[in-house]
Amino acid sequence: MSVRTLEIDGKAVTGVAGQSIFSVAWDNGIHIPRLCHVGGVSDVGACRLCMVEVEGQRKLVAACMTPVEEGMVIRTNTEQLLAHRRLIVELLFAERNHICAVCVVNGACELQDLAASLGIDHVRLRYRFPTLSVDTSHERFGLDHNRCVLCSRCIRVCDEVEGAHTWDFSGRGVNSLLISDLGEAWGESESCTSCGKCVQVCPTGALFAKGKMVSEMRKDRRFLKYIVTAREKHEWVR
Amino acid sequence: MAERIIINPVTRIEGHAKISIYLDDSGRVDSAQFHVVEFRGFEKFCQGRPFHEMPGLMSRICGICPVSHILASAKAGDHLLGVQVPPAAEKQRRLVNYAQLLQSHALSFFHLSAPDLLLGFDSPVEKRNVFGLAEKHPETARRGIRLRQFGQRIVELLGGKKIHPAWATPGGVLSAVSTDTRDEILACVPEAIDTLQKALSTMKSIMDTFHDEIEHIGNFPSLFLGTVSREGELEYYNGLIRIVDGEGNIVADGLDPLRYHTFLGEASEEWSFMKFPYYKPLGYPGGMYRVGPLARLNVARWAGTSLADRELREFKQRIRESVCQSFHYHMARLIEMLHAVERIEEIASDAELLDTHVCARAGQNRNEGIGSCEAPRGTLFHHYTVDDHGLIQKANLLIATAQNNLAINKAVEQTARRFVAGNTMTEGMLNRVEAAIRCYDPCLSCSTHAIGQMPLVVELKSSTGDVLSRIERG
Amino acid sequence: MPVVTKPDVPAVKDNRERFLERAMSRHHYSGDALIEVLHTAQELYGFLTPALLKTIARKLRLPPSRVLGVATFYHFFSLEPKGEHSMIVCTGTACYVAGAQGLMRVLEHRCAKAGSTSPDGKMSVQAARCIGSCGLAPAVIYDGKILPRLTPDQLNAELDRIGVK
Amino acid sequence: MKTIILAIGNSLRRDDGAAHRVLELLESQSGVFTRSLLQLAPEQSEEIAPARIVVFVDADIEPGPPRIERLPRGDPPPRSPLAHSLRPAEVVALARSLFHFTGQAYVCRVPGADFSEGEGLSGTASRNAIRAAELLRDLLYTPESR
Repeated sequence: MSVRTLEIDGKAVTGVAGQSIFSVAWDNGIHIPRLCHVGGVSDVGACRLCMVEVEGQRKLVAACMTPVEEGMVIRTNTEQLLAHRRLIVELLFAERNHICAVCVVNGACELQDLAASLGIDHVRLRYRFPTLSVDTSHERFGLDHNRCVLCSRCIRVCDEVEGAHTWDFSGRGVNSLLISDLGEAWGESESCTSCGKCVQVCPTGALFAKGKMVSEMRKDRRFLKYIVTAREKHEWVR
Repeated sequence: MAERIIINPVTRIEGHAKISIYLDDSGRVDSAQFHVVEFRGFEKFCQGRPFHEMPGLMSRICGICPVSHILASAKAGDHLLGVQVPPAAEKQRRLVNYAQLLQSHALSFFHLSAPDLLLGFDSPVEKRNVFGLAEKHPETARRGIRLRQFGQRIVELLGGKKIHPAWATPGGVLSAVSTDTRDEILACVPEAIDTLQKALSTMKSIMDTFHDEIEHIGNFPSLFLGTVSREGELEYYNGLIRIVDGEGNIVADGLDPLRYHTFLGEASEEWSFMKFPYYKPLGYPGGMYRVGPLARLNVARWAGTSLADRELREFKQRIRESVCQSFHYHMARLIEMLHAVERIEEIASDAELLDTHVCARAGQNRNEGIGSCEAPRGTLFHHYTVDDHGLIQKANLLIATAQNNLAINKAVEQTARRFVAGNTMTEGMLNRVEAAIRCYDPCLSCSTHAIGQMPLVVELKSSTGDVLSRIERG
Repeated sequence: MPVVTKPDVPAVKDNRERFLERAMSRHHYSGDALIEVLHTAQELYGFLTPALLKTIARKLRLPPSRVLGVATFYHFFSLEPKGEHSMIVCTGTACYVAGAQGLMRVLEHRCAKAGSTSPDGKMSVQAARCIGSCGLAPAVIYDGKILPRLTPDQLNAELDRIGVK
Repeated sequence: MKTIILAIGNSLRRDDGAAHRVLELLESQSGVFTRSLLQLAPEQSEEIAPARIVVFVDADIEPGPPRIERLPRGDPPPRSPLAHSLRPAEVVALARSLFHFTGQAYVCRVPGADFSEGEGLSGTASRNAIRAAELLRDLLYTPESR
């Protein structure tokens, strides 16, 4: 494994070839915001929150999708990046109906935390207020499209870890919608194994355990790493 | 109809309300209306939501009595699941319900009504308020605050939050009670009982000075509706509905709250956004009924706790049979608070309260769920219809203030008749119209609380709409 | 194993299943050939039914949700029966400036909204982003044929001629 | 002696919750205690009693710049309450007569524009919240209070 030496936010750090900027930064205590990345499954660069500046490059790059290179000089926290991130989060809030006060994960939501850490107290854009449904046909879980940010974590964990590939997106752009199998209700999905991994990795309250009330649900953010480490290294570490 | 007096008091606080008093050509009161603009969005925007979210959602209806909405909502949820909640959960729910009754009544009695009662209706308005009270009766004012804090503390200890606690859920509650919590509650009981006994004896000693108010503020026959236990005792959480008439005769008994729509109708009037519930067999508006503290004491035979029973017996002897005077809502609140503290002690002393099995788990087993309980202001019903996947299709809420709506109108009209003389409006008249409303401690669902609330505006208008005189106060 | 529901009942033997099977086999039933197979299916049946998608998913050994995802991602694929005729309005910049919105309004009024088919099944309406014939703006493609420099009146006349009520 | 800041308002009525935003904008400082409330109730009189300075931060429906006003001593303007919340002057009067409060009381008004149902502040209220926080800093975080 060849080592790469680079600089992130003025700090000299090292990573191994093929490792993403995002991962090297986190290893070194520099936490780049993200919604679509989740440790244990592949990255897709969907949320664009981890965009960083690389010296000598005109374009911003997604830290989760860009491997580190020798001598890179990276900035993760400039005014420009913060402004971009704020806009992205505001767009997410404006796109669907995120009402924290009545949400099952209120107080433990990655989107909410992100907004708070970026100092977002209002949304400058007009809300779209789409009419979206709630699917509670599954015996144990529910899906509230109003709270979905289309990060695709559920799709990837279902495909790569559980192997069921129950989830996918239908449509495109603003009409994208999470679907199970051929678009039937989740409870009627033949492929779903009811393992609940998608529910645990969902950053918001879009996927939730049924029977939970407002602010009651807390997701286990470490379980995926546990399963993946166990599977890959045969080490069962919490 | 020649002239019209408009009292426009609460516009931004707890909804919007306005009072119109219509004078006839000779300047006498013809009729009065208490208009309410109630925020009814809740019944609409919970559509399509999973019913498990309802207690948390419904607690947002009100910052004064969130617990009642949570309980009625959680009970409607229990009904949808078809489960019996574990004993410890039921005890917790009862405990918090009593605590809320205590804090709500304490505010109403000690801070809103006590100035009228202890300082006199005709004492100057500058002094007839909570500060005048603090000056003349500092100990009563302090005790009132502490009593309210006791209730608030229990809600906070069990519910996690004072204002919008979310701890009851369909099937039970979220967490068990610790011994520390129990001990803290029990330690506060003696002072609370002492406070209430002192307030009761003060109230009894000054009762006779309010002869005029008792006779003329909201004194009219009506039905009274409330929950009682199978033994006919005061009951706030789980019982049967009893209805008595103005003379104390039982009109209907053993009614199942789950079948409320078979005996309660809901009328509407174009001049108010609030519903006008009525007792169906007597029609509208003849089926006017009252709910709340006085109604509960009227329908119950006994309190079921020793101190409150003694007071209740004396109260019933004092006014015999059934009590129609709205003024007695104040006394009823004190007796209810005493009863609540006794029950709180009883429940907190029960080892079963600490049991850790607090939630029954089940899937949805019905498509229609109804929950009811006694809120501080009266009987509350939540009625949900859900689809096969538990999503709310229809929600109907029947709240206490709405059920008192007809009676509040009647009380305002009667009070105005007695205290409005000619085309002039006196402070005394205004005070008493407000006092008539205050008996019911109406809660018109929550609104904003910002600086800049509309002042109390009273307008006297001629038949041509000209404002003849106008009173305004903050 | 004929699980495919037939959109219409042909008088002669239906060979479409066989054609679709042949297309998949030509690609060795590889999942990578999904788009090509969907194309074939769309051409054979006119639109993609859930049963058709399910068969394709099983034969290509793909998760059904991905097949539906792909089928709904591309505007080319339709999950509803197509009309007898189709009109594709170009809404690219040149056509937009030249009055494509007016043409779209006519079609919306008389036939259907973009992306759907008129209730009588006569006409499917679609919008396209630039068809590369900016010199002919505003343009509509009627059953694969370009109608250049169209005015709303001309479009109305064309619809009358086709027999749209 | 300490300083207490009470933020009042209903954050589900948009700008009515502006005061809570002001609290978030204030850095924590030793000797300064903050609390968020839906409305004022009598028990707040006991809470504020030990403070040297108490500030009530509340949204204001009157437009204009945010401002801080000293509450005059003496009785609050009279009213005959039907609603269930107290005004700052009333809480202070209670605290003085019941719990020996001798400190100074201020009201910080944060004008808002949108008091409809829903969450999040309007641009006006957001800007006013920032300005109000600055005013509070000037008032409370003066060298002698550090």
